[in-house]
Amino acid sequence: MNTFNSWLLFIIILIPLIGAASLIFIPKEQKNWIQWIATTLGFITMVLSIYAFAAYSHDAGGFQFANSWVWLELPSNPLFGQQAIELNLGIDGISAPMIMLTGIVMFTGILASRSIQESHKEFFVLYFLLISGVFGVFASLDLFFLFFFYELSVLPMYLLIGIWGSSTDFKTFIRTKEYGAMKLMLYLVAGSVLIWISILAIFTESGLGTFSIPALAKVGFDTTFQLIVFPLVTLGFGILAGLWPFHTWSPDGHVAAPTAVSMVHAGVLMKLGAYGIIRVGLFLLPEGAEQWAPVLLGLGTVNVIYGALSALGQRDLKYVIGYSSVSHMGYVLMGIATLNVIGLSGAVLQMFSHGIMTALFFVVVGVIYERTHTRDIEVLEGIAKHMGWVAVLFLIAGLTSLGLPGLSGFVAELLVFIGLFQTYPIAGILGIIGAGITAIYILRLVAKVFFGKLNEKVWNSLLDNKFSKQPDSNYWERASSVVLAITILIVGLFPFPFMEVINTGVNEILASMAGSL
Amino acid sequence: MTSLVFFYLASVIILGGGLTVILSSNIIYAALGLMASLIGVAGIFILSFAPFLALVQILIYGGAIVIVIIFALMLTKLEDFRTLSDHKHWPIALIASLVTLGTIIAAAFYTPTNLVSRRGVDFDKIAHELFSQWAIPFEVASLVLLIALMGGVIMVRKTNSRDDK
Amino acid sequence: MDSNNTIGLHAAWVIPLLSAAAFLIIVFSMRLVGFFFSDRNKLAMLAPIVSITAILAGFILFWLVLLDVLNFDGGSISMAWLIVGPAEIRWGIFVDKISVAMIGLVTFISLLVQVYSIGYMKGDRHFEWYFAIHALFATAMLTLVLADNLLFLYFAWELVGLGSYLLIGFWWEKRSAAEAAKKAFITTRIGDVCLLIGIILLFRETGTFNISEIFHIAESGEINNAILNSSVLLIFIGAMGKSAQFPFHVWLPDAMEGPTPVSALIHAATMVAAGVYLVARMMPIFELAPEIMLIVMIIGLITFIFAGSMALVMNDIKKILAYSTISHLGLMMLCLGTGGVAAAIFHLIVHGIAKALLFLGAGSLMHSISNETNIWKMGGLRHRMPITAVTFFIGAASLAGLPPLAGFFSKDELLLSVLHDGQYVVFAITLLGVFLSALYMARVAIVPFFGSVPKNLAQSHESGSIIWVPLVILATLSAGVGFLILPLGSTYPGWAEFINPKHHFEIKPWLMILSIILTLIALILGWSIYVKKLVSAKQISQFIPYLHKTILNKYYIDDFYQWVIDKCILTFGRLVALFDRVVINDTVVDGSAISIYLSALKTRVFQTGYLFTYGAAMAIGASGLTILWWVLLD
Amino acid sequence: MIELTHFQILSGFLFAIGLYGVLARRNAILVLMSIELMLNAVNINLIGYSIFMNASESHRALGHVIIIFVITVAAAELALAIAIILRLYRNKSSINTDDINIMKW
Repeated sequence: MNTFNSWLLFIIILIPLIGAASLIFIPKEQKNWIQWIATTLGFITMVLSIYAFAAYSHDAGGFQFANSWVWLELPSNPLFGQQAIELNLGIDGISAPMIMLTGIVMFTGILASRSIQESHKEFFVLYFLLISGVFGVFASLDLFFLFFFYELSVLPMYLLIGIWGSSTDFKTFIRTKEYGAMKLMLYLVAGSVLIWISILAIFTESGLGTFSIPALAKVGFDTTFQLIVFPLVTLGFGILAGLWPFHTWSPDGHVAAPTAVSMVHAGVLMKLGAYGIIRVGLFLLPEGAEQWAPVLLGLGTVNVIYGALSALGQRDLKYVIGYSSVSHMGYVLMGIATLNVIGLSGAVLQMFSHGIMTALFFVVVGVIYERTHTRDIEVLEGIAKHMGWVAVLFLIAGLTSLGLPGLSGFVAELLVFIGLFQTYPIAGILGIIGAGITAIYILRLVAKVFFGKLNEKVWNSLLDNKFSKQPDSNYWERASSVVLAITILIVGLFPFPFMEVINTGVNEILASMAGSL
Repeated sequence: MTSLVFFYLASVIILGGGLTVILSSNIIYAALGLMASLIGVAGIFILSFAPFLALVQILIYGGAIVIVIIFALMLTKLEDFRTLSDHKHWPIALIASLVTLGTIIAAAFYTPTNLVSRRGVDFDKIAHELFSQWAIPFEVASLVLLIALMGGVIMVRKTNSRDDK
Repeated sequence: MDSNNTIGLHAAWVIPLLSAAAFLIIVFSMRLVGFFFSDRNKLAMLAPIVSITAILAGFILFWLVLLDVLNFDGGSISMAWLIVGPAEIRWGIFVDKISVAMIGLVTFISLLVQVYSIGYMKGDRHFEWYFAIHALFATAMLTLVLADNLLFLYFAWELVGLGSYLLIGFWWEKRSAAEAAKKAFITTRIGDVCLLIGIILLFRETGTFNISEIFHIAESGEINNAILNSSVLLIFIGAMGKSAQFPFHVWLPDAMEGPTPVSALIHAATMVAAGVYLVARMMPIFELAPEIMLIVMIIGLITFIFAGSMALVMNDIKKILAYSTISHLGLMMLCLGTGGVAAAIFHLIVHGIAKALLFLGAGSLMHSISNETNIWKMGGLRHRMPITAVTFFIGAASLAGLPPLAGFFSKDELLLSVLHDGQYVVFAITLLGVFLSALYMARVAIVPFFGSVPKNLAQSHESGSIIWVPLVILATLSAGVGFLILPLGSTYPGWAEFINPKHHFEIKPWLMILSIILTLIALILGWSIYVKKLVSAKQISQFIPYLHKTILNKYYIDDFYQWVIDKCILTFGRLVALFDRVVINDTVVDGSAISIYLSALKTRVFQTGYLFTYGAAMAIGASGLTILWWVLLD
Repeated sequence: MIELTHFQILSGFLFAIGLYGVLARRNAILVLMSIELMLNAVNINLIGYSIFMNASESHRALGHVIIIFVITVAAAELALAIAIILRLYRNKSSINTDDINIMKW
């Protein structure tokens, strides 16, 4: 079992890659084969990722399932001595839930993409590449590979959105899928430039000649250096986390992306950013974090309120959810900026919770869009009559989003708020008000789109003929959304086991911060 | 002293040929000027105790290259060339070439003074160097020639309209 | 869990769990039934049976808890739910006399409403779902009254909100129902936001969510006065939202869009009671903030008069009852503002029973006259529906304060509490409110049941037994429960002392007589206006037409809110969205991309494509670089 | 007495003449010829250094070797260039370099 454990993360990263490689060799026409292979591999990966979380011992703490492979021997030089770039894997209490999140969202995403019409094979190949990259980022303990996997996860997004996405005409403006893909790509690459600069800066400044995060964490960088590099790191990763005012790629990307990609994008990819801020920013540059926290907090607060208000003013379902993601990622940033145990734990749990919740949102909206070919709130009305499952699941996601107790969002936001009140009460109050605005836009949307009298004529004109027999979600989509809904409920009602693990990770980060301050 | 006389003679041939190339409006004269200039360079090689290079120069440049150019002239329409005047921005070209000339002459006077009087390189030595230390580049050069040959053939062969866009 | 717990305490935490289990069973069986049986209707009765069994068991356990509390004074048990660093959040229950009284009220009313609903909701498309939400609602409310810490209370508080949302919006295919549900959730949500801020502020100061620990710390004076005041105020705003106090009252009349039994439940036992209960429960820290107590009192008073006036002019029977509820809730708040916990809780119970009775009665009425709600289109129904009529009269008379019905005692107690506080102006205005409430009760009870029967209602008849049996039970209780105020035997020293041992049962004969006289005047006035038609109601309304119109339009508060939401908040949201798209996205983001594109258009002319340009540039560049190199080298 | 400077100045002039030809002539074949002149200028420079430098014989032999390579590459380049010109002539019926600006913008 020990050998298995030490190879576990490697296997988790490898399986999607194998999936991508093996799908290449399957003829295009064998749609069933492709889907079944994708589903099976996805399921195995999900099980392994859940196992990684469950088997993470919160008593022992630290980096577990750790293993490393030398990738490149650096030439010996007088400055650094003999060193090597290693593929250094391991997870702690913060990355463990993220691994599980990725597993769940990825699998449900595969279930939800059964309805993809064209180029199945290529879609799943790229999707698996993306997933492998995401797992890699969460599991890497090495800045070099963190960046490597980060890029691996970012690049397929362009093709996934550009090819399988959808363009929409919003009367006053048009958003094509190419536009969305290009914007997303440019933003993320801009972010990764900043990240790469700061990674190299850290590498050179440390003088260790290693990219290993645990080794770098012990260095204790110069204060001025930290003050300069921390904003670079935060901005670079923050772009990915939807940091205001660098958030516009996210709603546009969502609108253009196909369902599964939206799910992974909002559910997991945005978390990469927040995770990077914690892992690189807080862990390696604690003093910089300490100094810059108020700024991050301010931006996070803007994110929350601004995102919520923007969501209020949208007409397109996906835009509403896109801006709600911006708003919710604001809570994560705020939680990170508190730099105390409660707030930071809340932020990590919010990452998990939001990932699941927003994935659920996108599954459901994807179903609506596929059936009716519209996402316009003004056009849709009373569709709960024919789409019972969709309505109920959307309501669950919506209630999670507005922080209803018993669902995961409440626990996470509550912890963020408590953490905020310990340090910045005003921001805490604004955060709670943001949750209030969230209630307004979610409930308005639910009341408008799902409730009310259904105009059968309009409905029949909207409904795609393919689905006239069963307008409600099919079994695959149901399975996908029910898995997500159940996860939300479990975390909401019994957060204790999750918090135990998250707490270990957060405590270690804060301890290392306290140690270096 | 005689060598200097010969050097000046060669120089006059070279530069005169060169000027013919760039000034003559008749392209055949230009080709002949080029040939004269190249043969003058061969003379310079002889003055530098490099008879092998001089031979190569006359064979390849004076023979093959100029002949190829004249073939090219004959394959294209000769009438065009006579009417083809110089570029209208030729003063800029003049300035650019004068600036370059100035730079090179200035560089000539900056040359380190650690020089000895003129002496040749042993022919055996060249052969030895070429086939020991420079064997691989030498082979690569043959490959380059081969590829250039094939490329030239592919490029000028008659093509059907499909890839002729 | 602590070990020295009595059996009653363990019984207490089972009560909400029973309903929760019922909820889960119904929800899951709904799909299973549909899956295994093609004919779902045959098994439709499964849902009410499950949920009623659960609530009935809860009601039986209530007696166990009550006995326990009478003998042992209650206690608390808890378990850890979440431990994060220094913060430990526990789930726990706390049983004392107030919570026991509330459990009794909630389980009892829920039980009757659910039984009644079997008859009322028969044949509805989502019959099972209805009972599932009822079970959820009961769970939430029972948890709320039992919670021993503020966070757990907030947890249940929000679930109560969810329950009301689902129940009000039960007929979601009606646009108005969907809107009403949304309105209820959002309005109470505004209060909830404040409540949460208050709770977290208190946590920040005390480091605990536990209510009794907070009391200890607060009483020892360790909390900064300003923070204590603001958090108490915020908690009160939360209570205002749920208890529909002015200016958050707008959702309650709209909540009528739900099925009538739901209104009965929301008005009597669950939703609106939560706010009053919260203030009563948090009374020890309210008392530490006298300014806030004053605010509580003033808000209560405003609500009392203000809603009473609206109840007087509404024509919809359910709306009249709704405003009457708001008015009575205002009275309870007013009483709480004077520190009269016992009186307020007692009135909560009395009012709950009576209001449940009135709503169920109104439901019975509407059920038989094809859902007509305008009281002026009814009349003379006392002969057609005798049981409904009699029970309705009892309920109305109780709320009007006619002795010896329960409302008389509770109102007396409230007035006494206000009088004790020594605010004579407030007392005088309260008396006015009492008069108003008797008057509108007379109106709503008299108009539908007296006079001549309209033609279209000639076929109306008494409802079935499953509907009238709950009415009779409630009517009996409504008549009899008032005697609880009196000391009964040795174990029960009267209500006031039962709730708070420092208080003693007392009676002021002049106050009783005064209130009886007021009530009688109001009833006679009502009788003469609406039955004898001695004074035309129209003439009175013409007396000050603007006032009448204003009141009829609910003082334009609903319109104002609608305007604020539609015009201000939504417009602001749209503006932000527009700002995001036009300024941030189009100008800054796309603008920077476009400016690069445009500058490329300008600079691309350097790429002429002519050999000459490139060659000359190269030559000059190479020379230039060489010269530069020399210059730098020297 | 011949000195290195003579070689350099000769080479410079030839190079400048070649450069002027490349830039100023519009006939592609003349441009090609001018390029040959420039290459020869380089060769003159190389041979000059080879015979005047104070270095070991094997080092000085490098100059000769490079000249051989230059001549080789010049031949290859010429072959390709002539092919390109012929191709152009066939496609565009012109060997005027000003007509060839498809790389523009």
